[in-house]
Amino acid sequence: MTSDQTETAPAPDLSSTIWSEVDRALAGITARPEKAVLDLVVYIPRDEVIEGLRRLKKDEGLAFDYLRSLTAVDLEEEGMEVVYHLYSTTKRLNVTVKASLPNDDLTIDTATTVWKAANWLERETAEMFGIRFNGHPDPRTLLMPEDMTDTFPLRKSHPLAEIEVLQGEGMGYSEEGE
Amino acid sequence: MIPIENFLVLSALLFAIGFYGVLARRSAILILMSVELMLAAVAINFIAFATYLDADAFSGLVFALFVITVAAAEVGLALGIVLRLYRERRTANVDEANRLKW
Amino acid sequence: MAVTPAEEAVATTDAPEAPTTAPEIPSTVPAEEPIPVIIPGEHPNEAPRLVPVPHVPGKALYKQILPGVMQVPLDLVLAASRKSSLWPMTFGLACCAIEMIGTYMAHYDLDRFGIVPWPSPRQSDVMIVAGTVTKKMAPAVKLLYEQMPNPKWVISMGACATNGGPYTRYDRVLQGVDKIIPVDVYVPGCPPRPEALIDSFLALQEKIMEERKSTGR
Amino acid sequence: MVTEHAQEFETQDLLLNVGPQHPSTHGVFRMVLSVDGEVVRDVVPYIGYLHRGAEKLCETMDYRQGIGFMDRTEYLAAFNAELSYVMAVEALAELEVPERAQWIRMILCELNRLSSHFMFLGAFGIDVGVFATPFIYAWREREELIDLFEEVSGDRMMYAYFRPGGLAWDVPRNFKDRVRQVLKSARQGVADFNHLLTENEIFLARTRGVGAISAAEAIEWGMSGPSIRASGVPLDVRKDEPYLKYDQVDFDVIVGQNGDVYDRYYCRLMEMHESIKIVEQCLDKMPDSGPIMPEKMPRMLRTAPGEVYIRTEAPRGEYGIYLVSKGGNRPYRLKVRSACISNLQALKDMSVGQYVADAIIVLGSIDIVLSEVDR
Amino acid sequence: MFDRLPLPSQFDRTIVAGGTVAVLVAAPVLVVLLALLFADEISAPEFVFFVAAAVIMAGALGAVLMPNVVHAALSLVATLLGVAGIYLLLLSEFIALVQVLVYGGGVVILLLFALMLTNAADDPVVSDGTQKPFALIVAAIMGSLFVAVMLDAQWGNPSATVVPFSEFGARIFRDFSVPVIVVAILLDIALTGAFVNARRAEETTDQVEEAAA
Amino acid sequence: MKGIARSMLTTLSTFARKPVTRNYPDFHRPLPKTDRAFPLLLWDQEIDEPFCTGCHACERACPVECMTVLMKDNPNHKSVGGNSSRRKIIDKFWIDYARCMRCNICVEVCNFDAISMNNTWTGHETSVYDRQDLVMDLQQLLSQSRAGQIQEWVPVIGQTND
Amino acid sequence: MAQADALYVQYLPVLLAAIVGFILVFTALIGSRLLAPFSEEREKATTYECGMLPLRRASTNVGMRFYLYAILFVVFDVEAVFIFPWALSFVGIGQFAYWSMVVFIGILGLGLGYAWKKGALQWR
Amino acid sequence: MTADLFGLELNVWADAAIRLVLIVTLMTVVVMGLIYLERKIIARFNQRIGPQRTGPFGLLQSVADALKLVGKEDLRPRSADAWTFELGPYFIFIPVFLGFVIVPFVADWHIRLLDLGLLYFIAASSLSIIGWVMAGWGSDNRYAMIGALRAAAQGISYELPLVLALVAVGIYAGTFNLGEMIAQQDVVPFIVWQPMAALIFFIAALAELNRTPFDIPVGESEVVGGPFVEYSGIRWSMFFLAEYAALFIMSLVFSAVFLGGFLWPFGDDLGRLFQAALTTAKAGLFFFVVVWIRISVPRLRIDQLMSYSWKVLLPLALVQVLVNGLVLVNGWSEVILLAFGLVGVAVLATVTGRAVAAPRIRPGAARRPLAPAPAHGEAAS
Ligand code: SF4
Ligand code: SF4
Ligand code: SF4
Repeated sequence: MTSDQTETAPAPDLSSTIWSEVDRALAGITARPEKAVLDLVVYIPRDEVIEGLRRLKKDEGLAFDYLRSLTAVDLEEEGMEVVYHLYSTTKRLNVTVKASLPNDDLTIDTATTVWKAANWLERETAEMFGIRFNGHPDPRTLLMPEDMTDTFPLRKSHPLAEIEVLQGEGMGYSEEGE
Repeated sequence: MIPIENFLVLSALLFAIGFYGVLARRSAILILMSVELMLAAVAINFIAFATYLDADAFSGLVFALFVITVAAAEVGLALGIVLRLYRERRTANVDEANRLKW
Repeated sequence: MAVTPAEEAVATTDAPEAPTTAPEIPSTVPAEEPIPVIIPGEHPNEAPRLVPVPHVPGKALYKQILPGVMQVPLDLVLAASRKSSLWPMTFGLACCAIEMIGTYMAHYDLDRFGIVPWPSPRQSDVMIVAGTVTKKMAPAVKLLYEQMPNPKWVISMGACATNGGPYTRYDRVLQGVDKIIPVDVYVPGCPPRPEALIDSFLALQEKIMEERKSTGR
Repeated sequence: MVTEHAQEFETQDLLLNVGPQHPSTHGVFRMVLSVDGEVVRDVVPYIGYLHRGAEKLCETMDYRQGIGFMDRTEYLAAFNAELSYVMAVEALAELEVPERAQWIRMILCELNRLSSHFMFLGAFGIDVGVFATPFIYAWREREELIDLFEEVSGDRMMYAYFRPGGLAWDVPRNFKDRVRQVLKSARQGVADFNHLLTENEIFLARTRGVGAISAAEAIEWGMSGPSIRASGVPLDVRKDEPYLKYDQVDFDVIVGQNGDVYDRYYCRLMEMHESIKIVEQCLDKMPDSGPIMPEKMPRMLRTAPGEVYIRTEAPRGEYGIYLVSKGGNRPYRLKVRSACISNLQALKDMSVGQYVADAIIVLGSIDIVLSEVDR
Repeated sequence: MFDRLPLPSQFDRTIVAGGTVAVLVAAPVLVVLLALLFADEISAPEFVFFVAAAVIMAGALGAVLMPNVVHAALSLVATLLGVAGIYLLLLSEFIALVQVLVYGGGVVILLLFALMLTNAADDPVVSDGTQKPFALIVAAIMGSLFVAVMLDAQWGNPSATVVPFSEFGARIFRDFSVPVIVVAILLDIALTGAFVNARRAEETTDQVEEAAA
Repeated sequence: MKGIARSMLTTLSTFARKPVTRNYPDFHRPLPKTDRAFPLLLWDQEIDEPFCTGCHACERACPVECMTVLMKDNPNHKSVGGNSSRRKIIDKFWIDYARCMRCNICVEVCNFDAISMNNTWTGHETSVYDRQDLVMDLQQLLSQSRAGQIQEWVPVIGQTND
Repeated sequence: MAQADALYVQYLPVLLAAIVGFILVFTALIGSRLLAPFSEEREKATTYECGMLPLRRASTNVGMRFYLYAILFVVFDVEAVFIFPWALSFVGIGQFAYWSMVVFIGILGLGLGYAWKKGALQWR
Repeated sequence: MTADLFGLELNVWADAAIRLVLIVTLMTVVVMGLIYLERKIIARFNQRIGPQRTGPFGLLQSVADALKLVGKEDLRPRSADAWTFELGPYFIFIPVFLGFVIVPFVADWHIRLLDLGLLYFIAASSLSIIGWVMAGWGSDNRYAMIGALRAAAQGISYELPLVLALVAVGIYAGTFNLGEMIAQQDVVPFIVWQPMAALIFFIAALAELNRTPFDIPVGESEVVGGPFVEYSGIRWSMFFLAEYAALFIMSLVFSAVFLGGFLWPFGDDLGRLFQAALTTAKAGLFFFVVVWIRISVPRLRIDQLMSYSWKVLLPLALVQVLVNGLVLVNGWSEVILLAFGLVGVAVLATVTGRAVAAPRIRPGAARRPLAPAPAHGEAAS
């Protein structure tokens, strides 16, 4: 989400969402709602995000007991966003929680204390984006080769490989012809 | 027909070798193996005498049979003890074993 | 072929580590130091992974002691038997492996050609590299190839195994398995049809009959 | 390494390395079992041998090109994978999918679920130790399905048939008859499996009560699909958040009771019946003619800025696509929520304390696809 | 030059050297025996006897001398089979087969399992005791003594007699049924004793591991 | 034992059925017209030249960048007294079959219906001993269509049966 | 001596069979050595570990169970040894031999039952 | 010392040697045939075609495999133990081969019919366990090690039921000489009077041969081929040869002990060829059932396998022995044996069903319809 959109106040269509309950559950935590195409998106500062997630899970009105996915988005100059997709198996509600990280300090607390499911997802996010999850129980590399963990492929700054081309002079307009 | 001395000498040598093993080896399991050698020597003697000297050649065979049987039982039991020794003392060597007090 | 110590280091780093004694995750660079942007394919650690395996054919004793004329029938018999009982190693890497399995199954039935898969490289003659070979997998592929006894052949099945295929732009993917092991037959396609795989086996059989002079394989 | 050796020598357990090349790891999965006299004491899984950066590459491809990569992330149920992707794109581009296209998508997805579950049954039977027969049965039916898919889409595995807005081209004219006849053989195949495995005493002895995981644990681990339904959690996106026309067909969500290997197997078996049921209803409800693409599609599809998380029920569980767009014709960030990686996390909980053979069939029972785990 | 030799293995020096030594040792014996056999100096049974005796001796020496415990156990197998052959030459086929069945099938497996339960199989090379020379002297004295006695004694006029198998069985169960029952009891005792020991051993290991943990 | 007996009866029933094997090298199953083997260039039979004008559209659209297109001025164009209406025409064309992922995109983007997927068996039996042989040049790409051995099917995206 | 020769003639093929079997294997290996290509590659001789370099020398921590089953086997093997002569002769002797064997097997059965009850037949 | 072979007088050594050589050739041919047949049968079971291209109907497939294996490099791992690894094949093959000595093929042709034939057979076959342990330990490979230990444990556990089943029949027949046994079955084969013994023998034979469902020592999906993982080329094919030779012998013994070998129940005095055909047919039946079971049932787990042998088969075999003795010593009629045997078979079947499939917890997956999702603004539609 680019900044200019984030300035806008909660849109009226939030009424159709569960923002009210989420707000109640997150009392005392500075949360900023936003309406994505399907789900409600809640921005929480990264210091409070784990607490917020825990409340969202514990709250019996919402009971977000199911961590669907955990990932990050690399908005180059605006730092990175860690995205949690939550689901409530009992209430069948969805919510998306986001925490923004500044580029100069890519650390956030681990969510494994809230859901075990966050374990491998955080390992993957860590090695793909170079985000440190403080207090992760098992901070080994997951997908990368054990000795090639110093580059972070999913960052925008990570280049692609060169294709070895076996054919042709490359595209263009060949002179010989007529 | 094979002269009986052959068998007797053979069993004597086998017995001696087994005896050497019992004295020289340290690992309890190997000592047990040496004991097996000695028992085999004894059984050979039994059968040799039975077949060649005994008129009805029977009790010798039965004794050999019992020797084999008892040997099997003895091995099983002794190995149980050795394993327990190993599990408790992490060694299967007799001299270390009797150095460590049970 | 002597393995460079670097390679052994690489291969042994795959050994399991107890989570308790796991080292600090190296991907947590303090943001002050710049993110290293490494040109793909030139990662310092991936050089040892990509050391190609030379194929040392080895020579049969009868080649050395028998006169040439007497070798010919032996060559013929051996080549014929080899070509009619090619045992691949059950080794599926990615999507192509599914089509490979399908080729073993009733509708295509590689058993008609005497081709039955064996689980261990020790008993297999052919290695069907069916799928994407990542740089993490490369040492294992090399090791498995080396553990196969001579004569041995390699079929590179699918675009990925041939040159990285759709994923060739990603720098953790090996751009073609022939970078690390000698390949005999290439099957294009993503994935190749089972018929294409059978066709590659037929091609391999022809190749065996042709190259029977050299006991290399 | 050195420290590791030291502690290895202290313990009495035997470290058994399974994979990456092992007949029963379904690809390049690797786990290290520490075995104490045939009993598994610890499991250390290793993945990533098939990490080929599909997400990264999709960020550099336009929406049409991305479809092929989605196929290859879930090569056993490529239709379902495509579905999530194109639904995400449609949600961002506000495309309205014609009804007929939706029915066809449903039919194909359910058929693909059938073929994927057949694959599971075959592999699982092999893991349990029947020699070759389950695989043969599975592929006998799969080939029928694959032939149908090929007539429809043109390829056996990587269909690239769903497009943002609808379908690439129309299905053949005899589509319905073909589907019906395929369903007939599929029913036969399911019955064969039912007779071959379900009541076999040895099979029951091997699978019942093995690798059980409780409902709470399963939710905690974020499992999904049949693997969590076997534990008694009726979690099914098709029911909870009906996406295509699933609210117009009638089907049951199969849930187990014990969450053990047998239940995971049996849930999948029953689910195949449900899928057949769904496809039959779709065939009745689907209009015979009509558009399969909205009128006036742009040559090059562009989406509005925004983000969406689309989840659909793939054979292995919830297959989610998190698509962030900043406008333009290609995703800014595309994240594949893989069901297998979440199911695989629970492997340790399920297999510690079992026998070695049980660890193998527990791995088989959660039916992983490595390219979806590693992407 | 070793790889030129047509040896049935992934030839290497151990195999080649060991095989050559074995052949060099065994060949002359065989040659002499065959010569004697065809010169009718010894009868065929005697020939077999000498071969078996050679096997027994080699195996026994290996069993007591080999540093590798597993190798020692396997050479013990050779000895036991040779002993079975001797029983056969002594016209008691039943005892011979029992020897093979009980020892070859059971006891040796038991020994191998025990070797692998102890760490013997991990570092199989054991060091023998310091009392080797002493043991050697004693064993030599005893062996020579026995041999002397055996050769010195006068064994009347030996004549071989065979007990038919059925009669053998009949005799056992007519005359020796009480010892048989006693054997059964003995076996039971061995069984239970072994179980108790094994159980204790397991418990202790568990305790040890818990203590370690 | 009941279940075991049932399993064995099941297998016995399959023992009775006929084999389903398609005896491949002897018997080629007819392929559906939608089958996608590898892209081929089509030959314009009436004006004796390829359809392709070398417009680079497919080259740009190919997700794996396995095509290389070079165009030239058509020597057969009306302006130079030819009978063709194509001002530009393909000069050199390579497709690396070894990398093609058979996604059909090149066919869809082509405005001239000049390229289509090979849906005959020759498209599938392409095993080679050398990777270089999988790079098809213009002649190889055109030959099959030129000889008319291709049951041509160029899909139109979103077309319906009626 | 007739019996003796008869016995030897009976068992002569056993000896020969052992020799023939040995020769069979040996010639096969020789033939392979002649026909098969050999080459010295270091990695080829590494232990097969599913494509990984071996973690370490194969540790052999046999569970105690294997040993217990071996003990059981030895005991019942001996029992079988006693059944064999009994089997051919008890009819001639009559009830006494039969019942003594019943007692024999019964006692061992007690041992088995004890092991069963103690859970020695249970793996865990 | 002479013996006669097809009537001609020969020196015993020559006689024995000739018979053995005949057996060797027969064995190799039969083993190749068995492998080919098994592949064809399995292919038919799988609705496949099976070997087809090598020679007419793929008849030469086994030959090609054998030649290829001869022409294949055989390796030894660097860390393997030289002597045990090298000698393993001998120790596995020779005991199996020794078994051929006692098997009667046709009425007047065999190597030797020992009086203690069955005891000899068991003793010989029990030796090969040592070979398995040698191969496994010598390979210095975890899979091989585990496989060897499993093989040893399984072998010793299932040897006892095998022995006791044979002993039961021996008691009934009053002899352990296979020839005499067959001679007694001219009218009624023993399987009629000893059905339970036959069943026990069959199951135990399956286990001794490491065939499914008792193939945990060589199970591909767990230990990758078991003790043979490291073996390659001809050395590995020796294991293969031994395996199928053991299958051959086992089927012959079964047909001789329980099915009356070469005898035809109705009418006697048949030609040698017909007898050979009968032996082949009876052994082939055993072989077919083994293959059929192999592709039909899953693999047992090691604890189930062990407890099945010790808790089910062994007691039942002992009971069979005692009952046979009781009937014989009292001179009761054989109908009692038949009745007991049938009851025993029923008991064995039920006990097997329960012993093998004892669920540890309550089984089953229920179909539970679910309430429709709540119409909520959040729910995607
Ligand atoms: S070639 Fe295509 S199908 Fe084969 S592995 Fe690569 S991506 Fe998958
Ligand atoms: S094939 Fe079509 S799209 Fe490609 S260059 Fe030729 S005309 Fe252009
Ligand atoms: S089919 Fe796809 S991958 Fe192949 S050339 Fe055409 S666009 Fe490229």
